[in-house]
Amino acid sequence: MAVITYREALTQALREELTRDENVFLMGEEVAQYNGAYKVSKGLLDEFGPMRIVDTPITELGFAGVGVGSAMVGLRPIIEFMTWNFALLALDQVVNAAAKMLYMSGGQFNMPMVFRGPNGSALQLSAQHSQAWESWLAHIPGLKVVTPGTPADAKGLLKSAIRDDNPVVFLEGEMLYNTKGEVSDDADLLVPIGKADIKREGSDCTIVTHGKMVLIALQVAEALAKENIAVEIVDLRTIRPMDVEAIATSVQKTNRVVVLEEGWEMCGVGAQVADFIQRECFDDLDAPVIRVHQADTPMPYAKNLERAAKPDVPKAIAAIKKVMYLA
Amino acid sequence: MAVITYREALTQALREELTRDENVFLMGEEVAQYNGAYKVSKGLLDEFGPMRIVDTPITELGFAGVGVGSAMVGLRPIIEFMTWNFALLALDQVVNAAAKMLYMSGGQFNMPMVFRGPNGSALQLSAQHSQAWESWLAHIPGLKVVTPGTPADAKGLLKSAIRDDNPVVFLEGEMLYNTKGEVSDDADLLVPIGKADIKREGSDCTIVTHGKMVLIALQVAEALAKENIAVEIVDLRTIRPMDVEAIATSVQKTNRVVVLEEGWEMCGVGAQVADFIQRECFDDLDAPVIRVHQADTPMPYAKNLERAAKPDVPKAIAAIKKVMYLA
Amino acid sequence: MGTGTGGGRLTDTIEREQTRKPKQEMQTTNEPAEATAAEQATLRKELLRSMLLQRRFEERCAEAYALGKIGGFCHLYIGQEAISAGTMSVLRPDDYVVTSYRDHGQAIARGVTPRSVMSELFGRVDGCSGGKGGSMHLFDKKLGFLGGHGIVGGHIPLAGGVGWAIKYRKGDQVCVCFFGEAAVNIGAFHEALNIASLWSLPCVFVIENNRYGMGTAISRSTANEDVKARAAAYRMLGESVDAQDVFAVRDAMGRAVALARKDSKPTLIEMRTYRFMGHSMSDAASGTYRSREELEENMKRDPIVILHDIMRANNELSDGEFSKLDEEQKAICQDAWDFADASAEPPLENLFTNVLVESTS
Amino acid sequence: MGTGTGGGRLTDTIEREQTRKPKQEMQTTNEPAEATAAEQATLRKELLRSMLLQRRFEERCAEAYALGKIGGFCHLYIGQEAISAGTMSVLRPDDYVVTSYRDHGQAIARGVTPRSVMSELFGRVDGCSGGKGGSMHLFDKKLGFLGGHGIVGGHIPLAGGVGWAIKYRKGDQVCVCFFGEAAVNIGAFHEALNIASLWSLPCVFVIENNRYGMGTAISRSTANEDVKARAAAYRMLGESVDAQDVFAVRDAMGRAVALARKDSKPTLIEMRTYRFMGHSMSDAASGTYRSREELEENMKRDPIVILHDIMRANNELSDGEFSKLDEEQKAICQDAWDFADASAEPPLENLFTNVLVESTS
Ligand SMILES: Cc1ncc(C[n+]2csc(CCOP(=O)(O)OP(=O)(O)O)c2C)c(N)n1
Ligand SMILES: Cc1ncc(C[n+]2csc(CCOP(=O)(O)OP(=O)(O)O)c2C)c(N)n1
Ligand SMILES: [Mg+2]
Ligand SMILES: [Mg+2]
Repeated sequence: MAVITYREALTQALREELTRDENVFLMGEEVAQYNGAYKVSKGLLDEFGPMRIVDTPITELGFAGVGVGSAMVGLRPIIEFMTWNFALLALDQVVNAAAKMLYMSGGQFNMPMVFRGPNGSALQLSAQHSQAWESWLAHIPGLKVVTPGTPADAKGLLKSAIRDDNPVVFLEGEMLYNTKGEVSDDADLLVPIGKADIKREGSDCTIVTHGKMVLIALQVAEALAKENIAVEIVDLRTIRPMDVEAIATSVQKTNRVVVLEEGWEMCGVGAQVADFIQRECFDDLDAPVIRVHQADTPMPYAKNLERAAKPDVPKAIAAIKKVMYLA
Repeated sequence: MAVITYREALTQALREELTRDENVFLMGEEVAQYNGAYKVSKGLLDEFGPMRIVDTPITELGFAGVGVGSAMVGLRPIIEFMTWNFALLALDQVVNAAAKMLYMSGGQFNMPMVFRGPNGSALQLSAQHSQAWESWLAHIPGLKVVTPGTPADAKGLLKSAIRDDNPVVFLEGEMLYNTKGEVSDDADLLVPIGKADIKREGSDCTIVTHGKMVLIALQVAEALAKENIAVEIVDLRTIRPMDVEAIATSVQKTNRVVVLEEGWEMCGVGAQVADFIQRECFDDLDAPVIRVHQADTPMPYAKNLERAAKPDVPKAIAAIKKVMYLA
Repeated sequence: MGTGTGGGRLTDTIEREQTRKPKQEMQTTNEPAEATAAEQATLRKELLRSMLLQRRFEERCAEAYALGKIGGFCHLYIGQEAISAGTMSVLRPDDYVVTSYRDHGQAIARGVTPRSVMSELFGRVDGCSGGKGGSMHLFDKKLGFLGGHGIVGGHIPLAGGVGWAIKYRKGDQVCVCFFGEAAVNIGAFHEALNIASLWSLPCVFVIENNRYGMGTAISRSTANEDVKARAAAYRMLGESVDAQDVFAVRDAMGRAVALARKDSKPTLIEMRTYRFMGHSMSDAASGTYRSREELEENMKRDPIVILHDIMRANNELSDGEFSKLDEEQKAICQDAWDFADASAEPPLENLFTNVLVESTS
Repeated sequence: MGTGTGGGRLTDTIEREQTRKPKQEMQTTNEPAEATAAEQATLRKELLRSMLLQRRFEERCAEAYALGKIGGFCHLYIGQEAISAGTMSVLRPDDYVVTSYRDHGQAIARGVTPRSVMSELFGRVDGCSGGKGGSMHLFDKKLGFLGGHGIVGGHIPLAGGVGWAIKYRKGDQVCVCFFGEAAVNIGAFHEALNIASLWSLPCVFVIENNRYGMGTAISRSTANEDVKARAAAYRMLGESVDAQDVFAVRDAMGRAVALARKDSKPTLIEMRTYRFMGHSMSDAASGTYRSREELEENMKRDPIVILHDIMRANNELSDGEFSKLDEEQKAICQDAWDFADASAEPPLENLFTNVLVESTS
């Protein structure tokens, strides 16, 4: 066990899986010579050469489709989107090709591939560079959607994603790359896709969250512990398939839920969580599920407006107090 | 009042608004010489000429962007997607340009435009031609999302959409074009965007639905009336902004809800409806909200599989009985 | 040369060219020089058989569609068969083919069995895509037939990916990608061709220029109809071919495939053809966006008739032999129909299979 | 001619060309023939002023970014100012301009006030986009400045739409669209150019070829670096310009704008330039993907220095006058900074404004 950054954890996962299986390659803008826009692929070009670490033109649709084609004949591409904001241009390949190919072909062509990159907002990047896509992608059967919030999950889930014979959407966080945590250096340690993780136990209220909001949830729990409120944190880790059982188990214990997510409200991940909860735990709830999410606006540039738009610790604390009828 | 088809209702709306405002034009694949792939623009080229009714190359991203650019300088484009399946290629223009322009520009450039075309599945068109996009689009602030289920709503809402100074996503139904209903020929009759409509009153259970599922809901209500179950149908008509008040009012009356939609479950419109209901009507519910939606698979081609995949009258009836604890 | 809307004129030009250059003299560059006349005759017969099978098969498709046995969208290839027949004749079994929704012809020419194609069209469990794909999504993995794709241009990058994989593994296969002329305007085409040329991928990009994208003549959709200028934009070789002549197809494809196989260089080839039917089953063959006259004029250049005429002129196929060949193909199609008809609907539990696989590497 | 990665060589070539063709002889086709020497001198001074203002402004941006007054992505234009200055000098007030995220230079050259641009960069309420857009999303409706867009290539179709609107209204304005050379590979470019040519729209598409898209040299992203071949693919006029020479820019843009205005014909122009700074504030100017040597070599061809030298040779600007002009621009930038610094943060309720408008037509 070593304490490393989320970025290093991803790099380790890439390096280990590139070493393990020569069908694996990484393709995207600036991944090779530039070492990655966010340096996730640092050093890999030198180590694996230009057929395994491949710089592309700025053509998200094109190189995503190249990934799909290569996966049809057995390679295992990892397609890096510089950010998921640009992946919007490539979603036809993700949704209509990668996600549907196995089905349309009656089971002949599976898609052993990963689409990855930072998702959601960073700091002051304004409207076109700050979108969280997990609810869109989770909508689509044929995909798996993974959102690690910690370095250990980042490594273990990326390794699982690369080994998965299905198309996996892997959503990282620009704001997470520098965060640190303990990560095993066991090259065989995987984190299973489809399993939530209880990041903290508690009996008073559950926070269901994922991705970069996990850190916020931990701070919330820490702060509320001082007020003797014991918050349990369910980190979904995988959005599709969603670990409904883990959610239900926690809700049955705490009877109160706040869903915390980075994206927008309408048809967001939190809506689906709330729907599952009201169906599966109808009699367990002492209060309606409350959601904390981005303000229902495009992301503004100005620092103060951006801060006001994003979900944060105070907003989550307020929600917990509301769901506990303390406010 | 005349009984006309949904298609004719749309054509009337287009004709009336093209006549009313010379800044309005219709652009898309096959809309002019071919009279529209589904004949919605029949006769309009002859009437308004090639600058108002414009055939485009097969370049969804390109012509959607042309629409956005023209709206920035004051025209009022109606962009027809032959089907919304192909609009996936253009979503960067819808989401990053049309929806965010007003905000990014600090209020300078509004987008008086409509993106329209058939959405969701028709018959045996299989995976790539059968997707219902409303939950994706509803996720995006800066858009309005409209889904008429009847000829009268089709006409009244399309006219409102064209007159609206915001970007409106208008989702039609290929299977609805031939359906008939009474439609006013009053050129000033608008249906307001953002208002749900009670398509049938009832006290035992509410169906919240929209778009082509409205017809299914009406059949369900008719069938269940024979069993003395009085179903109330809330036709959302607009998905964004959603008429939460109308939903809540109905739920407070019936205390039981089935949400019926064409699309997939995860993060679907129904998830959002269920979330609103559990929040707004927590103490009014006698049973969890149940959802009826497409099977969680890409759309299969085979007739029997396709039938099994789609929401239909028997599935909706079963859901109502379940929510009423009759099954 | 632009094809414009003046279909008649183009046809004339090509016919004149043909008169000048009789088919029996055509020697494709990739035939071994010592190919005997007998071998050439055998090849011609095989090409004729392939085209006839496609034609007869699709005639039955039209019939089955009218009877409601085939549903959804169904795009016939009738008139364009020389492209698939000529192309497949220069490919190896381990090469790859990827195409659009207008895919029956290529599938059958590539060797996907008429039984499994017809079963697919009927939505039956024995279909080449298990009944899940339908007309637009024919797949056959063992033949390297990678679909059958429904989004215009969406599959062009896939061909680049297959080319990339070939290069990655230092293989010498080739990936051939078919699409309509209207697809050249879409972004995916542009992005894929740039990548294929930049990375020197072993791909052949085949524009099946039947002069209409649905109801839109190429001149109304495409600023520059000259394919060579498009290829040049990517520093790629470009070529135009009279694709009603199966040997012209074979010749050009032979060269392009060889270039891809030996030098890993992509080519863009415009196959000038014409579709004899409507865009899909719901579109009239003529009367709206093209005249009956234009259609009839172009139907005179039926690729099957053209080849048949040559063989007749060569005295290498008697009328009796032709009839026999034709009847054999019809019988194969009848068998396919009967087989498909008898094939079961997919069991309902199949709705939920093939969404994901269970395995990991 | 491809620019390749051999920056040094290109620079040499251009410099030789310049030696052969002294600037004072350059007469742009759109100058009235009778333009006097004095008028020419005035014009030169105005172009110099514009470039200097952009330069000084962005130097302050770099400073403000280091101080944390500007956040997010910030892409400087330093080195490319001749393109904006030359272009804006041939536009009318009622023309339109649309550009990418690297938009400070164009905004200022178009006349967006340094105060409102700096306030925008500082995220203040007096910013030209109300503080909501930031560096990448500068807008000014009254100047026809249509942004400031962040998705590579995403704004190119918008220019087509503006061109369409002009034609629709039978206007004689022009829409100029700027983008980087790396954007030519993306689908949006291709779709937009085809449409613009097909429909004869009054647009000028300006490739600012600074030879790198982020860290990728054009030769590593683009199969054919020759812009003329690209234009030909759309049957459009194409041209390459030494864009460190503001008069070469002005000349080419003058002709393209005239063609658009009079004949409603689009042009694709490659402006060969170089960016003197890193891609954005987080990218080193040299040392990773380009050498210090290459950078320095290219910085010798500073568009401001080039014009200044000519004016000095012409004896039309004394050193004192130059200093005065420069100081004036610096003062404007200081004023912009002070203004921005004093401008208030947007009130919090603004978070929820401008999502939708209330009005209908
Ligand atoms: C992106 C996209 N837009 C629109 C369509 C609808 N569509 C299907 S085929 C077609 C015409 C394509 O013409 P062409 O590429 O020439 O091929 P052809 O049908 O003539 O073989 C259109 C518009 C589609 N499938 N995909
Ligand atoms: C579609 C898309 N992909 C990736 C990016 C990230 N990105 C921003 S600028 C840029 C380089 C663009 O280079 P070029 O077009 O040459 O313009 P320059 O920055 O040199 O002015 C990239 C990759 C983006 N903004 N949009
Ligand atoms: Mg065609
Ligand atoms: Mg550049």
